[in-house]
Amino acid sequence: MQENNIDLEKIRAGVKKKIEQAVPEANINYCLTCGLCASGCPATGLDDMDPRKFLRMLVLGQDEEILNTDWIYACTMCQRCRYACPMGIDVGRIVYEIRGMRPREKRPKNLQRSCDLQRQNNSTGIPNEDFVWVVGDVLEEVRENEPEWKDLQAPIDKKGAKYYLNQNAKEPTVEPEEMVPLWKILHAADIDWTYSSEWWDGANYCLFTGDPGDWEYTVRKQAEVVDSLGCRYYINTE
Amino acid sequence: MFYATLEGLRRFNIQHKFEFVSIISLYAQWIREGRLKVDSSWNREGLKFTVQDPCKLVRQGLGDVVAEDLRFVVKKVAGEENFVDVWPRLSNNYCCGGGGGALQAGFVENRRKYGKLKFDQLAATGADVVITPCHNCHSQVLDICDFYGGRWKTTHLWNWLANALVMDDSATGREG
Amino acid sequence: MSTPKGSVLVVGGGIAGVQAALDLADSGFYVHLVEKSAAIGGSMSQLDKTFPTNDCSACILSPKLVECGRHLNINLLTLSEVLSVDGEEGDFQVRVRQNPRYVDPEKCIACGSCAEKCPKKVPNEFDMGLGKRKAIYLRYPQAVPLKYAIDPDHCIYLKKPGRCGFCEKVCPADAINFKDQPKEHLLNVGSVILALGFKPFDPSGLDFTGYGNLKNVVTSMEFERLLSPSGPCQGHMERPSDHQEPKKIAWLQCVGSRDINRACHGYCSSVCCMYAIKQAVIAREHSSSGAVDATVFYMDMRTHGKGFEAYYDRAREEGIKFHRARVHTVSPAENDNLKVRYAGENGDIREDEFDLVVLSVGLATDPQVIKLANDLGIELDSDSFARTTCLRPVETSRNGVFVCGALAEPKDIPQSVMEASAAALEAERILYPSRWTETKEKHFPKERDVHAEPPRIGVFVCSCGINIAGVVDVQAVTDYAWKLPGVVFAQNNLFTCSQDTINQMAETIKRERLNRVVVASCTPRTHEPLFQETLREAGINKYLFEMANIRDQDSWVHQRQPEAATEKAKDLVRMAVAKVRGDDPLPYNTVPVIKSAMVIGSGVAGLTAALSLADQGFPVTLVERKDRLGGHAHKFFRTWQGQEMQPYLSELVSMVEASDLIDVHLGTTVQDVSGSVGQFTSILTDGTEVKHGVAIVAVGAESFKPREGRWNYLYGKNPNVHTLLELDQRFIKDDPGLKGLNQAVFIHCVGSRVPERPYCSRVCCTHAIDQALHLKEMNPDMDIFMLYRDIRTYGKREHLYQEARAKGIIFIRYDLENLPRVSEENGSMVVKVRDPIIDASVTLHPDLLILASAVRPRDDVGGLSKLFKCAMTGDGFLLEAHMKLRPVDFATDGVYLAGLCHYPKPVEETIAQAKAAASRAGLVLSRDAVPAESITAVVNLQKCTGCAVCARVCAYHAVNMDENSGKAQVDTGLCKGCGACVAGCRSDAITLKNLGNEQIMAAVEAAMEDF
Amino acid sequence: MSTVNEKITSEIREKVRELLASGHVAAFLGYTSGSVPMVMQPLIIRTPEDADRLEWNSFCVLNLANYLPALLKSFEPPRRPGDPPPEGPLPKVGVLATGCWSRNMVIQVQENQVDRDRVVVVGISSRGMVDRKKVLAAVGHRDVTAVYEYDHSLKVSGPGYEREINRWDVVRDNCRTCVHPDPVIFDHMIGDLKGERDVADRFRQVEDIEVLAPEDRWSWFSTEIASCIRCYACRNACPLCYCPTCFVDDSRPQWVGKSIDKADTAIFHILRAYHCAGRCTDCGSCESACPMGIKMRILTRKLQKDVLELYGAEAGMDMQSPPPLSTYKMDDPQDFILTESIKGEEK
Amino acid sequence: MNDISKSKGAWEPKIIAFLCNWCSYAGADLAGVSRYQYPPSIRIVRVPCSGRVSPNLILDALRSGADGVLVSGCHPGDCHYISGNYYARRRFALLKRFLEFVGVEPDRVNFTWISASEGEQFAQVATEVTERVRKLGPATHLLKEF
Repeated sequence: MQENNIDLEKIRAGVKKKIEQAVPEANINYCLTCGLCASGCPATGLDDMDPRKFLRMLVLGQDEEILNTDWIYACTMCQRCRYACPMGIDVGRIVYEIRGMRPREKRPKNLQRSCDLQRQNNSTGIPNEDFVWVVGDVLEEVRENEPEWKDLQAPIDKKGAKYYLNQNAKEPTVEPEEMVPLWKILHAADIDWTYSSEWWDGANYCLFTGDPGDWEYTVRKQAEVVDSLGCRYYINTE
Repeated sequence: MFYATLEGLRRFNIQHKFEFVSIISLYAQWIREGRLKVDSSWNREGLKFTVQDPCKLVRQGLGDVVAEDLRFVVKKVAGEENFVDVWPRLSNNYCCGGGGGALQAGFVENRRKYGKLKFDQLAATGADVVITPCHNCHSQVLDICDFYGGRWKTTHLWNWLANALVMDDSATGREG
Repeated sequence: MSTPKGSVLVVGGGIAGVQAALDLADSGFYVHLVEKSAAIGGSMSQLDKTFPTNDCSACILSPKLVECGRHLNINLLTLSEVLSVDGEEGDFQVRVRQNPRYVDPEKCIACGSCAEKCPKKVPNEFDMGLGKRKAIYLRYPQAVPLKYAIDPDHCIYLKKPGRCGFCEKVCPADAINFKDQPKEHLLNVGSVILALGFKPFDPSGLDFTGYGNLKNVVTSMEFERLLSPSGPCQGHMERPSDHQEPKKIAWLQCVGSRDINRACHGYCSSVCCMYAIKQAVIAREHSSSGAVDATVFYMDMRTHGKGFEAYYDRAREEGIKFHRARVHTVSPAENDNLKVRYAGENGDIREDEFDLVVLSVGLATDPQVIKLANDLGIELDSDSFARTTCLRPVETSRNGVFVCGALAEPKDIPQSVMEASAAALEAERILYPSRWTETKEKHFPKERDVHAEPPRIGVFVCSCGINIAGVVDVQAVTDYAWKLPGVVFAQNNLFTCSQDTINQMAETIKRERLNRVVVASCTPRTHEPLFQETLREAGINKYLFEMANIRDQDSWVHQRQPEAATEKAKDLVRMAVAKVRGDDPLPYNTVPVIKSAMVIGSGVAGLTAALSLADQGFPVTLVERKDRLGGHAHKFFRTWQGQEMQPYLSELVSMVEASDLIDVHLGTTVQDVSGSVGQFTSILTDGTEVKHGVAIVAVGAESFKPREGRWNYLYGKNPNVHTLLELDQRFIKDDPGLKGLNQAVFIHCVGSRVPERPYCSRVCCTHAIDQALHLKEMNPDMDIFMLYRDIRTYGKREHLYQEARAKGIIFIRYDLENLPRVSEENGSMVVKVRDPIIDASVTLHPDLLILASAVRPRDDVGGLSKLFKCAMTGDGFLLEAHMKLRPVDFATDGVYLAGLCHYPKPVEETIAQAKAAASRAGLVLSRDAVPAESITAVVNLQKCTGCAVCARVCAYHAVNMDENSGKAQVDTGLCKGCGACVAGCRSDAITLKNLGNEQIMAAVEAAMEDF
Repeated sequence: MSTVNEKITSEIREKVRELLASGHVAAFLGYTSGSVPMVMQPLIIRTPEDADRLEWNSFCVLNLANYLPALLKSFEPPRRPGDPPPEGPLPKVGVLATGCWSRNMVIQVQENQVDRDRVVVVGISSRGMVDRKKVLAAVGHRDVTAVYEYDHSLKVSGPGYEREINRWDVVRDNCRTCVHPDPVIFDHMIGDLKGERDVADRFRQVEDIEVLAPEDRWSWFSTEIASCIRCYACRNACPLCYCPTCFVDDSRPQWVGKSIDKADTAIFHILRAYHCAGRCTDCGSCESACPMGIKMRILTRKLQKDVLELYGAEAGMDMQSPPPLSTYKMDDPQDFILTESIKGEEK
Repeated sequence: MNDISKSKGAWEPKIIAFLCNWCSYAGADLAGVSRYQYPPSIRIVRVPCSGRVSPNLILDALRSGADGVLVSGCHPGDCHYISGNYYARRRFALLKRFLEFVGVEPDRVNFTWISASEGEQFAQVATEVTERVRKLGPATHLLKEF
């Protein structure tokens, strides 16, 4: 193994400071290097990194390595480390911030693309009209083929519905029939619900690119839609 | 992803009038209230079920309560005796490895290595069916099952729930 | 203030409360001891063994509890709680509610028939719920008072009168009283001492530990019970799932401690590292094969107390594994085993499987105690411990109310005992004018004259739970004892020291008209006084007694040879019987007390001790080797809580100087000491002869100066390399040279925990971190690196460590194989150290290098220890009488110790220990006379030739030649009973009472008879 | 020309006569010849006239210190226990003392058996006393009817023979190896002080046994004491043995049995010798007194050697030095301590 | 009894140990507390101080049938009675040499210093002395034939 020598005339730790400014409760300094996170993290060992090492490098100002490691994409920001960390250090959050520090062009392409699409509407990029059409089409098919479900509903933009339901874009895009069981359940429970024809996607990849602006924008849009429909509950399906 | 909206609303202080809820909580609530009637008698073969606790919903979302709701629903649907739990579980469960954009980010080898823990954990249950109430989890669990040679079926909850529904007239509005 | 009350309320019957009660009751105050459970003993009574001596906890505690239970001046109020405390210092009105026991303690003989018949089984809280007890129960076998109690929450009769009631039917003593009612006591006391202890942290909320879900995950307190002979598996160490003996056990440290996330306890619980090691050591002993594989998972190993590091070293040598890793999750494995995944320091993931996982749970304050503290107006800190300060370590926020033990901070037993004595001292300081005003006196029955009687010997053979009976066939030994000449009674007991057995023994002595008693049990060193008092209570002289040590020197050392151990036990009993046959009744001698003290050393410890005694009206001679008072404290900047030392020290010094009762001798040391407790005569180097009743040794310690060798690190070579105290001196002077620094490096453990000085210096981690924080305050932009081996900021000091990290001070761990390297390059210092986490060499460029060097014992301690006949540890510190329960006493009566000459300790502990020493000294000074040796030399004038060998060899000048007869005579007041004269006498003309040649020979011959 | 001993005898008589005549002493303890050749008897005289009965020669083998305490006591009024000591000065007695006897007197003073102020010591530097048994051996154990002593030889005669023997050849072993012939305390000196004798191999006899294997030493010891009849003549002749109840006679406790059990006999000899440790001056009385010819002196000699080696002390050399077993030094040798020797080995 | 035990193949030595109360006896207790195991051949007689042990007692032990004797006190300087062990040291030094002189095997009679904190050392000493005596076989020289 190559001898790694760190010369600390003065610790800059710019990345750490930046995170601390953005997230005062990040508590990076609190790390006791106890290794709990490393032992509980499935990403430990990937790219020769683990959460503790990652924090340690931040603390010792190894900014270049931190900014360049792809381990930030091995970490799923699942926060299992934070769950049991005695100091409650949120590596997921720190990773989020560092993902955000990457220039867009250097972020994983597909991930960034999912977010970019999301910003426009939904993560798969299918047009809203297509979504509306697919729902109607599938519903019709069920009503026709399954007599016992002839009254099945899949309302869209139904103002005043009690429940708003979002929809992961995967189904309308690649396996539309997978939407049906849920409609049936809602129907069986006699639920007054609706989809929206805009910002209907249940997933949100902007959480993963590290860009708060994108994330905020997409959530805000969702919220506006739900409130404009006047629904009392926003059901997330996952 | 539950957390994306939940945390997004919170972190960016987005004003809203609705209440943000999980479909899993509602399933459990509706079953408890009798709005949904389910019957596990379909599972004569005794298919064993286990679950994946989605991080975004459980640990980062509503916590053990929703994870227990998930189990409640699965037990109702598949039969109490046909449920095998995992360890670690609930809020302490492992991430499947598909989250955080991992499925999109493209580091496939890392993603699968990451998922090995999840695979081992699920395989250890001997379950025939793994319920993944999240799309990311679903894709990842499906992939690692395939990649590492698992024998279970990876599915969403709704299929089984819909399948186990006991329909009566009042609930479905169905005729005769 | 008008004359204060002469009584004190002690709340809490654990070891701290018991110690405080005993100190007070023995020095002239009446004590009300309030305990909420049915018996005193507290957490210590639940422990199996105690570190670092591996003493059986119940065994060492039991005599104190019994003493407390029998003390004439302690009013024991069990099942009681304090409702309110009104009034003020010197005159408090206390309301206490005593809940009904439903068993008349006057009548209960603790025969156990009631519990045997009681149909209601409930989880036994004493066993942490692992075992069951009945609704009528004894808290534990050696409970004091040894009286049954009915648990009203579970008693069938009390829930529904008319049903059950079996206990009432079977009780032979008619002791059951279902109509028992709560009583309210109104007490008028001068002071209140809170010793409410702790509650073990409940890890149920920490799902990742598996506790509550995985059967074989237990807490450390549960494990104590699993180890304990009085526990749910009679000490056979079974794991819960299948009652099999675990072969592979893991301990997870810091569960509920040093965790601000899930446990919300940022503090360190201080004791868990040691108890985990102890449990690992004991588990190996307990196992039938002796081959328990034990692993401890820890963050920092905190073995910071006296003898702790050596204990840790030994545990490692014995093969106990230590992994520096906190474990995220405990997972189930086959056969209810447990899987533990952990990360090596370099990030390597390893997995291991265990039969049992023990969670080393921390100490926390019981919510009920929090409520009580609020009710009483006692301030608690953010961790819910009683708020005290370093300079007033046992004082609460309310005047006249003191605190000791774990209520103020998590701490170990000796520290709790010290504080208990210190709290007693504070009460005595207020109440001393009323000493002996509310106390009663003990009267023993007149002793039967047994001179003319042939020996009627009773032999009591103890099982000590399974401590003895697990190896020795105690029944065979008892049967054998019956056959020995002179023996008219023999009996086997489960715990001979339990109060019921003691009472029964007294009855047996009377009934059988025994005139000699032998107890075959543990060691006379701890239990002889207890049994001897029983003889007195039964109306015979206490010296008609012998013990056969069939535990410490038999069952415990021949664990795998039960037959040989049984034969040895018989031999030991036979020897004791042979010896006791020759025992005569002896007089109870006393020595008058000179009511003044000598305090040696005038550091904080000495000054505090001197003032504490002078405040109670006792004159003190204060001897200081240097030409000014104050000792090392002059060099000390501030406590870890931030109180500055210099103003405090000046205040202490001026109080001492102003005191009429303190006679200060500067530039003086003690040259010679003669006499003994009550009657010391010391010669000082200034020629003064001092007569004093007690002495307190508080001569401090030294800071190790790493001038040479391995730990030098440019010390003495570069002007910017300092020890901690040297940096403190710069702080005191507010040295402007400390401003504008760029980088500082601290190296911990310089000369501590190394082969030549294997102990931990206890204070340096906290001190260094506090200094780093101070530097950081002065220079916010400065980089500070702490190069450490284990951070040992025990107790609340952990917050300081956290604060330091929060402020960006960087901690890098090193070990002895990878020492930091310090060099000078172009006139500036360069420090290289390896960071084990990223496995990289880190190069630092400090302009200040601070060496947290060891606290080392002073070289002249040896001389002093010889003057006072005190022992020393291998490390060169003074050795107290008992590491656990007599932390400020020397084995030599009337001599006490305090401060750093005992072991390195921070100022708050020094102050507490000095006060404790003063309290212990008060036990002697408050009396006109103290008991003296009864086993003294006696001269046979017919045989004496007057040759005076005896007088020549007597170290106490107790033997001299009678001018008239020319023969030897013994001053029994001076004689200590050592027997040097006896061995020196060729004519067999001087002998020791009850230790004559004939008796020893009888024992020797008995040993050989049937070997 | 008279012999040295004749000169000494006449000087003794003169000095003693003077002491008694002046009333300086009430009695004098010396020697006179008995009816058997080579056996001198201690003699107490009380009048100046009896001075001429005193004699001095090479056969004064019994240590006069042994008789001194009783003689002193005989001048004290009878006392019961608890009675105060007699008032006023008590009579003094005079005594002859060679090197070893005087050293025994020092010990007697240290051990409160003799009041130095009541004793007038007339010192004689010893030339070494003759061992009767050696003389007998030299003449082949024939009857001896007369012995005439010259300065350096003895003329031994008996029925049908007369033989001259070199005196030094038959001097007792203890005297041959004695380095302190001069009295260490005296009030009057007969003849001159001779100074310390230079003796090579002082402890040769002891060393010869020390080099044997343990079993050979035991064999030597058990053989040597095998003939012991437990008559205690050795003990009775010893000025150090003055206990009212000797351990051999004690029944509570019974240290040794009264019979001639070999273990008991061994323990008797071991303890008797041990009781003399640090006190024995090697006066040879014990051996001289033994009717069975047991060489028990070598036992005390061994102890003497060890006390000297270990503690640099010799018994009774100095009134001020405490007896070696009643004192200690911090750094006394302790190689024999097992824990120390183990430590030593580790190093 | 002795003859029987000696005739057996598994002869076990019997050793009398005179231990001072303050150090060595406490050390022996500590051995127990620490569960250091040693052979069951030692019978401990508690005496106040090693200075209490006279040569008579040691001889008596041998006379009574002990195969070995151990006397143990506080380390020099640690005597609870100031100087008892110093006197004892002189007495024992002479006695040991003397007994060896008359043919008692050197390992029969042993002296040690063991402090109250030396539990392990006590067990070692007990083991060591037992082994040494075992090698010598039964003691007969000073054994009283009753």
